[in-house]
Amino acid sequence: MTDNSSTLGESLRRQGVTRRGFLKFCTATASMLALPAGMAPAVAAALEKARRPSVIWLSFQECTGCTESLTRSHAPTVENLLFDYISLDYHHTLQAASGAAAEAAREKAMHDNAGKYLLVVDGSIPLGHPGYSTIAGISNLQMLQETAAGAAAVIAVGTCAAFGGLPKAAPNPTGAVSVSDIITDKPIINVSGCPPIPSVITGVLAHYLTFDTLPELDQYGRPMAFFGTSIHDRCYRRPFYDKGLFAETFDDEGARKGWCLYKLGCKGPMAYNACATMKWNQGTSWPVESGHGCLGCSEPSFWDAGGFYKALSIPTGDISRTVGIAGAAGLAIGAAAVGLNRAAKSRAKQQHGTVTVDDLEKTS
Amino acid sequence: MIEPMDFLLWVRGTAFDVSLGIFVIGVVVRFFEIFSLGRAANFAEPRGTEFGPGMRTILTRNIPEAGTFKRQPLTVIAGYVFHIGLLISLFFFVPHIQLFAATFGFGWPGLPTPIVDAAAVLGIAGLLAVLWNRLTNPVMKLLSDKEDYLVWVLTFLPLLTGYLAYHRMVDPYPLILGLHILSIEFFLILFPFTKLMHTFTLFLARWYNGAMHGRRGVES
Amino acid sequence: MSTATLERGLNALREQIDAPVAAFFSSCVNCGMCAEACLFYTETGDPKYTPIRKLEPMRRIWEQEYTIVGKLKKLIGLAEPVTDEMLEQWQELIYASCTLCGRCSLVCPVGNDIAFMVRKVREGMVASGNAPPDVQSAAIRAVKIGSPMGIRLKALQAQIKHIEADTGLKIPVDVEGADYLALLSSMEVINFPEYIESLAKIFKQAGVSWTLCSEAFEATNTGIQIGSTDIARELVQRVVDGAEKLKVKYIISPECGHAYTAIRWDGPNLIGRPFPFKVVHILELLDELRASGRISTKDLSGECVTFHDPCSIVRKGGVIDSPRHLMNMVSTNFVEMPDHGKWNWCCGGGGGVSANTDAEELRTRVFRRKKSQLEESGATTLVTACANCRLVIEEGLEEYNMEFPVTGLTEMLAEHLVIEED
Amino acid sequence: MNVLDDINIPVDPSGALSGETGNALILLQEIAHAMRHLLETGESRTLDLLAIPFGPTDEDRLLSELGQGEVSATLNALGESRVWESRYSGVWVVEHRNLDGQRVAFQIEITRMPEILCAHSADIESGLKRLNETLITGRQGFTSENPQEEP
Repeated sequence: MTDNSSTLGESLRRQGVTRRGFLKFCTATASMLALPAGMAPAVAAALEKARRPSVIWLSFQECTGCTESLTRSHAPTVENLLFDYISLDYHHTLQAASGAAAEAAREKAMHDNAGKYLLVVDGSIPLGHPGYSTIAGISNLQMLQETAAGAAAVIAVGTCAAFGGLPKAAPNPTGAVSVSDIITDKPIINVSGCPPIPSVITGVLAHYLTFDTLPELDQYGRPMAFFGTSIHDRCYRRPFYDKGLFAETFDDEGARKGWCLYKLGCKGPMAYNACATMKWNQGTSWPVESGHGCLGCSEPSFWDAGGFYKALSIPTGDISRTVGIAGAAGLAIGAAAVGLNRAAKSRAKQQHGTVTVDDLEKTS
Repeated sequence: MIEPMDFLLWVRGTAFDVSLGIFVIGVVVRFFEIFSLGRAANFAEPRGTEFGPGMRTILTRNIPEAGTFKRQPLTVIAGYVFHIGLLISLFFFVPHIQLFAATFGFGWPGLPTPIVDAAAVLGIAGLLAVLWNRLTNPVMKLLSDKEDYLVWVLTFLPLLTGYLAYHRMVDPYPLILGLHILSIEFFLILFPFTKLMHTFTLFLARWYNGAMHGRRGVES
Repeated sequence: MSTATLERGLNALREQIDAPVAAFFSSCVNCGMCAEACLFYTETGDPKYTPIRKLEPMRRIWEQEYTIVGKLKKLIGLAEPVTDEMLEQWQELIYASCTLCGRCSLVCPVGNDIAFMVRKVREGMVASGNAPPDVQSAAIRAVKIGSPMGIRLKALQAQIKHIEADTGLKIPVDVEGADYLALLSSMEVINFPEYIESLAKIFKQAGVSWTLCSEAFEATNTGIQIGSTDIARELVQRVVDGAEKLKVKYIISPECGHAYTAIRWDGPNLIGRPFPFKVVHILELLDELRASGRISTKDLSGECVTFHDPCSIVRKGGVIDSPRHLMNMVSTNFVEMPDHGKWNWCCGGGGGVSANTDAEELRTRVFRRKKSQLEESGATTLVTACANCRLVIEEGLEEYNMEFPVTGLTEMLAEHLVIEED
Repeated sequence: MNVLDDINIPVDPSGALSGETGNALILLQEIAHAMRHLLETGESRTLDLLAIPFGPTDEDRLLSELGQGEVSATLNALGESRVWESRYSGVWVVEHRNLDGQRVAFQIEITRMPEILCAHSADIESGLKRLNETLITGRQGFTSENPQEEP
C-alpha cells in the first residue's frame, strides 16, 4: 500500500490527468484551504512535488461519525484522498485486513516511516480504567503513546479527540481526555466538530501535503483557515439578529421567514467553524440553513454548555430556583437583621438621658 | 489549553448562581435593615396626603430643577446619558432579555443591535464623563470616597466588556464573554453592599421625601 | 447631674436614625447636586458646605450600627469612628452653615430629605455638647426666663399697655374660651410690636375672638433650633398647657418661621399626642378672613413690592398661596423674585444661624444671594412674614448699603385695612 | 408509528424561504471594481464564491444578475466543469465538479480568458507525442473514446 517513491504530480500524470485537470484539482484544493483564489498556481507548484505521506488512523472512544463524515468528503473524493493524497496504512474501520494482520500493518508503517508519518486520531482516551476501551488488547492510552512517538504530527479529528467530546461530558464516567491532554511533545492539529466538516479533515491533510507545514492554529489548536471566524459572524441569518428579528418557536412566522435562531438556543456566537460557508452534504445546506440553531459542536465542553434550546446568554443553572432559595435565605437573614437593628435602637432609647439646658456644656 | 471555555462555563454556571444568590439575599436583607428602623407615628394634623405625593415625587425627581441644572449641567447630562445608555443596553439587548425571560418567565421585545450598540457607546462615554466630573468638580472630589470609585468600576466593566464581546475585539470569544459575565457577577455581588443599592432604594427615598413634604402640603 | 458626653451624642444619633434616614443614606451616590441648592456653597464656592457632607457623622453611625456590612467593617477595624474632634469640627457645618432651609431636600435626585437629617444630627450635637455657645445660651434663656431673648412677661405687659394707650384698641390677655390664642415671637415683642397692634386691629374688624396667654406667649422654640427634642418638648408643653387652660379652639402661629414648624408640625409629636386644638399660621387665618369677606383693603399703593418666603412657612410649612393672595390685597404691583415659593432662597439666618455670632461673617457673605434676588425682582419694597427673616435681611441690606424698606405682611395688611365703624 | 403520523407537518406552500444576506450586491460592487482594475492594469482577479456566506437565495440572485453572455464552454477534466461569460464581458463564472458530479470550486474570474480554458504546454507536448505515434504507426483511424489512456 505504501508508495512514497513518486510525487503527487507524477502519480496524477501516470493516471492520465491532464494539466487542465490538475489545475482544476488545485483550484478546488485552494478553495478548500480557504486560500485567496489567485493562489491556485502556487498550490499547483507545491502539489506537483508533494509526496504521499503515510497516515495511521486510530479510533478510540468514538462513534465512527468522524469516519462517516470523512468518507462523505466531496472535495476531493475519498478515492482521491485514499489513493492520491495519502497512503492510509491503518484504519481499523476502513481497512480490509483484520486481527494480527491489521496490527502488523500499523507496526510496519510506524517502522518504515518513523518520524514522518501522520497520526490521525478520532475518539477520546479513557483514563479511568485501561479496560474501558482497547484495540487488539492494547489500551487506547498505550496505543496512542506508542503510535504518537514516531509521528511527525498528530491530527485530532472530531471533538472527542480534540477536547474530550461526548465521553468527557459530565459526569465523564470513563475519565475521558483529549489527545492534547496526553501528547504534549508533538504538533497537534485539532479538527473539532461532531462530526467535523469532511472538507476540513481533507483540507488539513491537503494543507500538510501542499506546504509540508502545519497550518496556522487558533487558541484551541484548530486551523485558523476553518475555525477563524464564528458561525454567527458568517451566518446568512446574521442581518436578522442585528435587526432584532428572531424565531420564537420552530414553527412560527419568524422560523418560516428564516429569522435568527438565537432565542431558540443557537450557539453560533460562541462556535467557531466553517459550516456557514463550506456547508454540509456536498454544499447543500447546514444546520442553521435547515432551521436549527448551531449546537456549538466544535467547541470544548459543548455538551455541558447549557441546554441546546436555551439561549446562549442564559446561565446553565436553574436561576429561578436560585432566586427562590436566595429569596428565602434573604428573608431569614433579613429577619435576623431586623432583630439586631430593633434591639440596637431600643437599647439606644433606653440609654437616652433627657437633655435639659443644664446638660448643654461638655464635660471637661 | 481549554481554560477560556471552562472559565465561561464556570461563570455561566456556579459563579452565576452564587453571585445571583448573594445579590438576592443582600437586597432582601438591605430592605429589611431599612424597614426595621421604623418611622415614628406622626400626630400632627396633616395638610395633605402621603401616598400620592410620595408617588409623585418618585416621578418628578427624574427631572432636575432648572436652576440646579444650569449651575451643574455636566453632572445632570452625563448622569442622564450614562443611565440611559446603561439601561438600554441592559434591558433591550436580546441576549439580556432572554436572561430576564429565563429568570422571571416573561420577556419583552428587544431593540436592533445597532441601536443597542450606540446606547452602549453612549453609556461608556457618559461614564467616562461622570468619572472626569468626579475627579475635577470640587464638590464631587471632596465627597468621593473609595466606594464611589469602586462603584464606578463595577458599572463600567460590564459595559466595556460587553462592548468588546459584542464586537469580538478580544480573542477568543468565550474569554471575553466570560469576562463580561464575570464583571456582572462582581456587580451583582457588591450591589447590595454598596451605593449601587440606590437603584432600588431611591424609590423608597423619593417616596419618603414626597410623603413627608406632601403631608405638609408641599410638592417636593 | 448629667452632662454632655460623646457617648450620649452617639446614642442620640442611634436613636434618631429611622427608616427614611436609612433609605436616604442607602441612596446617596455623592453626586453633589445638593451643593448647588445650598446658598452656603453657591455663595462661597467652598465644597465643605455641601449639604450631604454635613451628615457624615450620622451616616457613619448608621452604617456601623444598622448595616451588616458596616458592622463587619467595624469588626475588622475598617470603620472610621465618630470622635469628639470630628463633631467639634462639624459644629460649623451643622449650625453656622445650615439654616435648615430644606432647599437641598427639594433638588436631591434620589430624594434625600437632607434638612430633615441635619435636624436629627443636631440631637447628637446637643447631647455631645457640641452645639454653639450662643445657641446654648439662647436655649437656657428660653427655658429659664421664658424667651430666648430674655424677655419677661413684664416687658410684654408694658408693650400692651403702650399699644392700648396709643391706639385705643383692646389687647385681650388670658381670656378663657376665646377662639384663638395668638402666640408671639420675642422679636415681635421687642422689635416689631406693630404686629400685636395689627392683630388687634384686624381681629377687631373681622370680629375674631382671640386672646394672648400670660403663661404662654412665646412662640419661638430654641429646642427646635438647637436640635433637642427634650428642650423643645418642654417649651411646647408650656404652650399646650396655656391653650388647654384657656380652652381655645385655635393657636395662631405668628410671623416667625421655626415657631410654625415647632407648634404646627413638631408639637404634637413632641408631646406624643394630637392637639385638642388646631394650629394655624397668621397668614392662613388672614387668607381665610379675606376669602370669607371678613376683611378688605383700600388705598393700595402702586409701589413695586415683592415677597420673601420664609423657608419654614413655605417650603417646609406648605403656606404657599395664602401670602400671594394677601400680597395682592395690599399692593397693585406685586412681583415675584426669580426663585420664589418653594424654591425661594433662605435669608441666611434661619435655623438658629442668626443667633450664632460665630456665623455672622458667613451669614453676611451668603446674603448676596438674597441681595441679587431682590435686585433682579425690580421691587423697591420687601414684604415678609417672619420677624427673624426681617431682621436678618435688614442687617444684610445695611451691610451692603442698600436702601430697601422691609415690612411684615400682617402689618402691611393692617395699614390698608378697611375699618368700618359701628 | 401511527402516533408519529398524527403529527401535522406544515409545509409552506410558497416555499419562500427567505435568506438574502445582501452579499450579492456587495459582490457586484467588488466585480465592478475588479473590471476597472483589469482595464487599467491588465491584471486578473478571482473571487471564490465558496468562501462567501450565502443564504439560500443569494446565489440565484447573483447568477441571475450576471446572466449569460456570448461564450460558454464545458470541460471534461477530472469531472465536468462549466465556464461561461456573464453578460458583462470579462466577467466569467467558473464551476468545477468532480467525477461524482459534486461541486468542488465555484468562482467568478474577472479576466480576458480564464486560465483553465487555455491549452497548456505539457498537454500540447503530450498531444503532439500521441499524434506523432499515430502518424508513425500509420494507423488510419484512432479512437477518441478515452483521451486519458495510458501514454
